[in-house]
Amino acid sequence: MADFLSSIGYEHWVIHVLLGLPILAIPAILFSPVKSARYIAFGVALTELVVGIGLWWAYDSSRSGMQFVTDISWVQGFGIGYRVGIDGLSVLMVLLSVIMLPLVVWSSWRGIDQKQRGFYALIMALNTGMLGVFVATDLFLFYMFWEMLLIPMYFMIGIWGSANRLYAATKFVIYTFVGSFMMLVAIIWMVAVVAKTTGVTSFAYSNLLDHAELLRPWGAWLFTAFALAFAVKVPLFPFHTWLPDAHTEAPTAGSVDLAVILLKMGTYGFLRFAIPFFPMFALSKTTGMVMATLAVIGIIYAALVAMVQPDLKRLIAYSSVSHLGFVMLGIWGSTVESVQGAIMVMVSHGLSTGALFFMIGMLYERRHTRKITDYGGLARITPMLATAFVITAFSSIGLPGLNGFVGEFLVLIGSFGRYPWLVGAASTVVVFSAGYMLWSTQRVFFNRLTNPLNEGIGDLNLRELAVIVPLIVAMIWVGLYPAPLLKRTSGAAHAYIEMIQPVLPKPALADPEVHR
Amino acid sequence: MIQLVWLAVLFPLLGAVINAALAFRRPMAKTAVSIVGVGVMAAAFAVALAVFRELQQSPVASYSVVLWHWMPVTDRLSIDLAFQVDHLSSVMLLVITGVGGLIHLFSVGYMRSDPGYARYFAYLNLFIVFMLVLVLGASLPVSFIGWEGVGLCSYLLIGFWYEVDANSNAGKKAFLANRIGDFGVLIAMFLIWWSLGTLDFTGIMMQGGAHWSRGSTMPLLVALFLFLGCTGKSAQIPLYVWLPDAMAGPTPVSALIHAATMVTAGVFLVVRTAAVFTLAPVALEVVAVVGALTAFFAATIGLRQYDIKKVLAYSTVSQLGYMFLGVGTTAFASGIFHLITHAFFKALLFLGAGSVIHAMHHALHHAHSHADPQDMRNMGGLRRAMPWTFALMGIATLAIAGVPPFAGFFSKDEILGAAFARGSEHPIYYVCWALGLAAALMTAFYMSRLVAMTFFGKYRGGEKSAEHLHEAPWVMTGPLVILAILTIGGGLINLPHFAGGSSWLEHWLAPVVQVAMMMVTPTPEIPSGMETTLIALAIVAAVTGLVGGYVLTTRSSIVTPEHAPEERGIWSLLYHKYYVDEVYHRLIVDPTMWLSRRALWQTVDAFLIDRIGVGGTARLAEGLGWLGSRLQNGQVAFYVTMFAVGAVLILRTLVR
Amino acid sequence: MNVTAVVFYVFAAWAVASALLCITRSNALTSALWLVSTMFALAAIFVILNAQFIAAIQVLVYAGAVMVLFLFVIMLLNLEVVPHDWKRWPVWMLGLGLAAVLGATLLPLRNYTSDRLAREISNLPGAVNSNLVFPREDSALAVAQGAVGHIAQPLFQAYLIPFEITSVLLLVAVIGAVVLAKRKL
Amino acid sequence: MDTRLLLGPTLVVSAILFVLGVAGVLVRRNAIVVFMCVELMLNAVNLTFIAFAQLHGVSGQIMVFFVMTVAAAEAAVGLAIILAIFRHTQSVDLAHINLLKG
Repeated sequence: MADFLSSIGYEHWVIHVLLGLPILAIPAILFSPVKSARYIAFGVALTELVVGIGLWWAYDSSRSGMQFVTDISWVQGFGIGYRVGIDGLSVLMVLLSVIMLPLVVWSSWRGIDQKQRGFYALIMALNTGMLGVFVATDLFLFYMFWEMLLIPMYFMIGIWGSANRLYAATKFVIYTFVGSFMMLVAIIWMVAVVAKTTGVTSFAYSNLLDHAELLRPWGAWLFTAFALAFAVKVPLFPFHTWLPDAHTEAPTAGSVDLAVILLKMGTYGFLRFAIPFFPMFALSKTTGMVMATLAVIGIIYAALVAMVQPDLKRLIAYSSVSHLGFVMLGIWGSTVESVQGAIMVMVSHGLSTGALFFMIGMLYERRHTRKITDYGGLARITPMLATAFVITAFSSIGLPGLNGFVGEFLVLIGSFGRYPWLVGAASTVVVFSAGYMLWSTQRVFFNRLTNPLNEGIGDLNLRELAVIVPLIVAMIWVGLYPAPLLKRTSGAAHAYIEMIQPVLPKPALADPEVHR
Repeated sequence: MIQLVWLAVLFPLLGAVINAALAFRRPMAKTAVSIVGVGVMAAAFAVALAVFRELQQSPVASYSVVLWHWMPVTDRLSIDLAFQVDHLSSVMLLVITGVGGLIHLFSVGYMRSDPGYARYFAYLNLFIVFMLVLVLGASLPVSFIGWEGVGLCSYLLIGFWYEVDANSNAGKKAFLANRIGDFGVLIAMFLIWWSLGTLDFTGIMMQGGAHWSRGSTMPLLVALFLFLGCTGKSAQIPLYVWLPDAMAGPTPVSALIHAATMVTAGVFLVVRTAAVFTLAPVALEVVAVVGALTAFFAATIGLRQYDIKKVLAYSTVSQLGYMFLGVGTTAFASGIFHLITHAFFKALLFLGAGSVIHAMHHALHHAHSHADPQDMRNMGGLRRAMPWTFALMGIATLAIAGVPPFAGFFSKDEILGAAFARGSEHPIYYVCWALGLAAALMTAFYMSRLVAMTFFGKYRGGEKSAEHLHEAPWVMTGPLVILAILTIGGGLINLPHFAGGSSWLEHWLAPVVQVAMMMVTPTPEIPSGMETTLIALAIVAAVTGLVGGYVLTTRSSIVTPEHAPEERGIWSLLYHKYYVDEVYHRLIVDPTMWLSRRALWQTVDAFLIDRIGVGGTARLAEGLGWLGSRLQNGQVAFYVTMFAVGAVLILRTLVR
Repeated sequence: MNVTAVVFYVFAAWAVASALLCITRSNALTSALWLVSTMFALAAIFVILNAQFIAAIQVLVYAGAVMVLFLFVIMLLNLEVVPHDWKRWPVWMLGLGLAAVLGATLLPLRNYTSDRLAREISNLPGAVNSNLVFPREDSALAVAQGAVGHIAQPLFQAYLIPFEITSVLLLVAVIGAVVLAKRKL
Repeated sequence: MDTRLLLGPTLVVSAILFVLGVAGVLVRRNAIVVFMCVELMLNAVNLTFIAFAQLHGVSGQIMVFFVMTVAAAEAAVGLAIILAIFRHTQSVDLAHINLLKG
């Protein structure tokens, strides 16, 4: 398959198509009649999928460096260039967002009835922004895409959201922006320092990485600037309060994009920018302990709080905070297993939480409420939805054999060496996550149907099944056969660990020596 | 054939998928569902038999069948989805597919009138898949798939009639208790991998001996965490509370999951990782003590229960205690032996109870009475209406009480003997032996009480329902008969030498626990004189229990639950199962709920971070704005003064 | 102490005294008149500092025209005399305090002499001949042009543009005053 | 006597006059008196100009010339404003004129 693709010239132009197509689609959608907006959006989404899915085979997992690289200078004066590339860390996230796009467009087929053109145009902009963040290897381009995402997300939550959507939208934007404006300062500072000493002013990732040594004296505050921006996005424990509001108020498409891709930009940022640039400070004993402890607090705290949420979407939002806590723990576990585990949790969280939000969206389209108490006993009248929800619920709490377990297991076993007590504490979440998930599933599906309004709910129609079934198949496939995914990320993970190895303080437990 | 062992897993999986599809498409196609359901089990049993036969002839003790590379992460952590076929797993394979198959057959009759028939069989087949994966797993993570998978299926099956809140709550409670146990297994896995570098059972066996010195902390930690997992799954002292509530599920489910297969997973895991336990003698003692305590404690509660399934549930918890006692005294073979015999007679008892409940439900339904078909106080004198069920349950009662010719006697006696023998090394084992003996006495007592209340005396369920009582159909009593035969013949598997047997099972399982036994002193021989007295003592306990139970129950007046007197004193304590559930609820569940609602959500999240953090900065900005506006107050004089202050300041700085 | 210095000090004392009285009188009219007297004293000082034309202008324009305008307006509004027209004591105290501070900063100027000033300008460490830095006017030329010519010549050559701008300024001021003061156009 | 020696004392006098002007502006409530104090400050400045005109040549005096024109214009417009306000509020007291505020 790989050679077939290279035979038809499947190289770096793919990224330009993936980024450019949605942008071109925006005017097309805006100026088309309302009825056809959806179809154009879906058409573009499908082409994105077809073009993007080729990456799965075309990406050569044996090489660990950047692939599909393009480097066109854009603003000579400041060394800003349109530099894009994909490597082990970002290939899975690009594929996930490419797969999610058609599902997102299809899931809001019925849900969105007013101002459709605006909605689909925003989805296109959102998609470019998402892809841009993962493929950009130029820090300026990265920051541009990073901020570009806020606008469509703000309008999506602000216009198509539910009750107090404006509060949630503004909170989302301000929270993220306050976090990330320091990052811009840090980026410029870095480029200036490097330019001063080496004479080369360039925002290229490779250039800054090679000269990371020069940034050591300012390592502390530069890392904190990056870390703050990414921590808000992850969301790490104290900065997470925007997520439940944003999720509750966002329309289905917004929630899914937010959960599946936007949250991963924070963790991706840590792996790609924050730690490699300032390894001395980032991986010092104290910073490591602080970040790992915050991650574990986030895991347990969010799981506990999720147990008492009356609103279904808020519950899933808090569960996302808990899952992302795993990713952070994995990153700071700093072993190849924990980093690969972190990437696996990013992917599998995308699948399971994405599916959960789709289903909640479908319920919302039928009953226009997210309160758990309004539902009850749906299993009898919507068996397919109930089965899908139960499977996704169990994948989300990490049942072995489904996708959740692979990532969480690798994160925990990988980080156990460095933080045995924290991993011990984090593993207790296994009980709490089962608690909140089963408790909510039972209250929505598995009890007596008392509310007459629920009688009329129809089961999943064909369109909705087409959105959910591929995700469930993916969950079972990733759960039982994650080898291809692991193969693709292993190159980048090994390179990442070799890069930070010299700086790593000694872990708590000695490394296990190899024997089968 | 051994290389095709995965067929045994594939057939039930196919069965589950087909039945699930039928459940969605044509839930009423009952015959198709039962053919698929039971047929798949028969096929799996055939594969198990073939594998067992081939393993008997083959010189090699254990095979590893690798299906695919599950998690090839790095060279030091590369987990394959591999099955390990050795003497232990082949025996378990036979038990699971055999007893499971019989229970599937029984369910065809029992669940016939249930609308969720196809869904039920889909869950049941899925359960068998996960149980087989658990037993066949070659490494801890693969077994862990089965371990949590059976937890999932027990959740689904207990909460099968989800319309009733109590059932789904029981399901959730079962899953959460298991999850607490799974937490233990997870931590054990991490400890093993970080200290030994491997997660395969054979690897653990080999590296364990090499890396860990006997009695050091690491094997003790690993063993204790593993045992935490076992208590969760096999319902031992701290985490047994879910099993009695799990009776909310259909009776065949109770028979399959909560008697024969799932609950024995804990014992299986201990035997599978025997090397770890033998390296930590303290852990062995903990296992033995917890086992003995659970046996005694559960038996006491069983004395005063009126729901037939609750009695059997506490009896299961008690018998599991026996198995852990056996394993705790490094008599692994006798532990497994008791597991097998218990699977037979407990499945028989549960299915018998199922027939009784089925008949009672049928009768009460016709009489439109709302009496509880499971409450023994509504039964009585059923031996005339259901002679076959009475006879078969009688055999099972004799077996469980430990009356000689039946299987129960041999397995229970071996465990008590091992405990007594081990006593000479460490006095704690004498205590365990005493608890075990007392539990044996009580087991005999409550079983004969159960039989007396159900089958003897006069029928208390009201005249109208009396004539509708009739024997269960053949499809239900058939499996009972087979199980009865197994109960009678079960003892032959491991007939001890004093009874002329060759204790075949002990030799059969020797290679599995060979490495473990090397690290521990062999159980000291008890003089033959003492041995006979022990056996006599056990028989006496069994007989007195049986007779006492029968006499006391038939003599005391049994009244239907509506006007039954309030339980008083010690009996109420037993009836309310020492209020353990209420204590757990108040000590653990309520505080966590309070913590997560009041402390975490409302205070930390909503108040501290949102109100103070986010809201606070907003108010700060607003305040600064207000301060600024105060400067424009319209007073010209104020402006001039400010102007002058500015000018003077500038001047001073310049001039100086 | 020669005669000019004595005369200078007399006029200086007169100017300061009348200025002090000007700001302390509660009646606007009296303070206006005291201001006029200050201006006359200043005109005298201008003459001493041989700026005769400016002294004339001062008397003619400043004292004559502007102060008359003030008196005219005061009369027009016939304000009644407000007893102790001063603000409440905190602001009053603040004002005086500020004035005191300002005075303190300006006082060290008194030991300013021309050669110290010259040194500062040419910031040479050693003593500098102040004449060198400030060229002495050849008084002959000044006498030849006469007091007015002496000013007129640079006024209409070097400072022509500012001169024209001030004329525009005056025009604007006139129009403004008319527009503001007139009841309705 | 060479009047340039008088530079020091003239500066002192102008400083005193200037300070009195500032004090007057800050302390008095009557708009017109404040205006007069401003005029006084301007005169003090003129004095300084004249004092330095002796050293730097006649441009000092020309500056005084311009200061006077500006003072005249300012006085005219200022008084016109006071007149307009007076017509409106019947009082010249600065405290009462506070419409223009944030």
